[in-house]
Amino acid sequence: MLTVETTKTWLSLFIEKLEMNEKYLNTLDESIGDGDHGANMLRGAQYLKAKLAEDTQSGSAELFRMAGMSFIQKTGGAAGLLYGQAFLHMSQSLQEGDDLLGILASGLEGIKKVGQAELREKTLVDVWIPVTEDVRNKRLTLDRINEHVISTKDFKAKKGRAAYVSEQLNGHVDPGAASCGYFFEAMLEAGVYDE
Amino acid sequence: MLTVETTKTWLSLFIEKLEMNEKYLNTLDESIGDGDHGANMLRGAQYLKAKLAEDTQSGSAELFRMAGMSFIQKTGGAAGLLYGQAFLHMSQSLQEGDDLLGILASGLEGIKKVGQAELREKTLVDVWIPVTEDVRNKRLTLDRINEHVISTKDFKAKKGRAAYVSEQLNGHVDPGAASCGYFFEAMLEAGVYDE
Amino acid sequence: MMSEQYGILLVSHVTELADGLARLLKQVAQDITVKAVGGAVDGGIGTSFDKVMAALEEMEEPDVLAFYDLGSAKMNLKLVSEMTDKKLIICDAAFVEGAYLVAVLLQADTPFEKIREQLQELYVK
Amino acid sequence: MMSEQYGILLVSHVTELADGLARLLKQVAQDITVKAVGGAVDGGIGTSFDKVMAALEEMEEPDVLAFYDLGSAKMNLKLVSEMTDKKLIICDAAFVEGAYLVAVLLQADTPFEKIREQLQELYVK
Ligand SMILES: Nc1ncnc2c1ncn2[C@@H]1O[C@H](COP(=O)(O)OP(=O)(O)O)[C@@H](O)[C@H]1O
Ligand SMILES: Nc1ncnc2c1ncn2[C@@H]1O[C@H](COP(=O)(O)OP(=O)(O)O)[C@@H](O)[C@H]1O
Ligand SMILES: [Mg+2]
Ligand SMILES: [Mg+2]
Ligand SMILES: [Mg+2]
Ligand SMILES: [Mg+2]
Repeated sequence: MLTVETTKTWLSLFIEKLEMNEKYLNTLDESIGDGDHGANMLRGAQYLKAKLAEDTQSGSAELFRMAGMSFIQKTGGAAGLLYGQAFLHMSQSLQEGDDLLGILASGLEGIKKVGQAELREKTLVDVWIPVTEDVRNKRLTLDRINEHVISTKDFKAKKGRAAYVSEQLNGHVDPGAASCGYFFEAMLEAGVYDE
Repeated sequence: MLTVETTKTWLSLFIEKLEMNEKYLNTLDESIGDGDHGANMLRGAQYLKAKLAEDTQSGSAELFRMAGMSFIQKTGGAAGLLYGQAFLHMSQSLQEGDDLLGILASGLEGIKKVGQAELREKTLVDVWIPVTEDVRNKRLTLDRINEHVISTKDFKAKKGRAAYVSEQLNGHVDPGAASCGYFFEAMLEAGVYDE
Repeated sequence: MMSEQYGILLVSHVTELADGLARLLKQVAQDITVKAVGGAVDGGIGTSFDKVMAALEEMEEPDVLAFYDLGSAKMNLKLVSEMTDKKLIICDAAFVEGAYLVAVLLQADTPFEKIREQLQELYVK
Repeated sequence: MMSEQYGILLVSHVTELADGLARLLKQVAQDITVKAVGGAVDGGIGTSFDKVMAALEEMEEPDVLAFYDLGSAKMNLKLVSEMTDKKLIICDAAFVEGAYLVAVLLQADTPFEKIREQLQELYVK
């Protein structure tokens, strides 16, 4: 269930995974981009962590607004802006009383508005969209999240740096897709999602 | 007649005219460009002047080579490169024993190769081409040179900065055309050209 | 006067690139506001939402034509455009060539529609 | 190795612009030689034949792809190309976007023909 508690856990687990996998995300970004995705995400994550530590009274919507501004202001790079925008839209959606599915759909809208990526263009959208579908169909599992992340290996990049050498990129997981996998693993582990 | 003496006089008179008209050329360039044509040309001219002062034994071809390198290396800006390239080609042509008409035609070739301007594009080519024609038809006068310079008022620029606002530039003489006028006035006055 | 309505904002991943381009533009557009912003928060290669937002807010002109080098600079501009009262016109034109064209044309008091038309030919993104 | 055959030369009217662009390129093309040259002899806005010639001659690669900001920078390149033994490929592509594309592709060992093909889409001059 989505409560203040589980929202906080969701964001904290996401932060933890980003901390643990900074190097790995950098490495993924090295093959297809400029090698900074892990470092970028860590910056946003640590700023948010400090904010969460101080916070005692925010509701879920406020927590996501906080996350949104943290990632927008501190991450640097494309993905940080997209996550930030997603979080802001999710915050808005929470305020309007939407359920998890509604919130994820709003987040996706934010991402698409700023990044204009479509499915199969080797971005975090390739995880966000099918995960949202799995939530709709009540069949989301850790395994399925992982499959969605791995599916990006076969796609050709059309956005960002990777687009330039897209033909040479088959076989590599997209770094943004990988970090997005962590976000949804954190969501599952936090108990936000319940069939 | 084209001799070492008249060549030196030609170049010296050109230098003198550039010195005397620096401000005017800048002003012309202010209306259609970045206002530096006079200053640019002066730099090349003064460098060449010093070289000529030292020189006692160069032939005509060598003098034009010297002029070419001076304008290419010291002028800065589009026109200096074009004059420089023209002078280098004229030097080559002199070495091959061409007459004045041949030399001017070679210079034009050099200008076109580097600048790719056609007639009526509001550049120094609009003076160089008709002057060459006048030499061919043995009817070059100071008045005709002046007419060619003034004719650029009505053309729309297609090259360089001026091209961006070409419609707004009718009524202005092209600065490169004006300096080119000085070059051919100097040629007449030096006695290089004789009907 | 055009120059009081329109300003130019340059967003690059590298500070010197934005600054250098601004210098080039100012030479041919003395009366136009050209604001350059570049680099990540720490000055490294990247972009910063805060820097872009601050640069835009410092401009006095209500309408701002924005140029950028790479995609994530554009994303910053899009985010900023949602949060500002100004009219931000994000131009997908060649960074240097597009901004230069607009600078020259604004300086020459060219009507906006004509600028838009000419700029179209430099769209490469 | 591509990187030993091809280098990138950037010519701008402003030193910082060329240098800043080189910095952007090096981040995604660590193994490619990127040489930046900009400004007039006195460091002001402009171009210098001598500087361009010297920069080119300092490069070890026999083939050099050259990008420029404005027309008179191109003229310098044309003059230089007549006086050098190197193969100078002057690219009429968008300055920043074109050079960035080529840097990324060279770094990824893309065949020259493919690079030329992709670059064609960024021709704006
Ligand atoms: N337009 C876009 N839409 C969606 N996702 C994008 C877009 N551009 C980039 N991304 C995502 O961002 C990731 C790269 O982020 P990051 O390395 O942090 O930023 P940068 O590319 O600016 O260095 C990519 O792996 C991809 O998933
Ligand atoms: N491509 C070209 N072909 C012929 N002449 C040109 C060309 N581009 C510019 N010019 C000439 O150069 C003159 C401007 O020279 P100058 O002001 O010294 O250089 P810049 O334009 O680089 O500041 C123009 O008035 C025009 O006559
Ligand atoms: Mg990256
Ligand atoms: Mg980056
Ligand atoms: Mg000028
Ligand atoms: Mg100039």
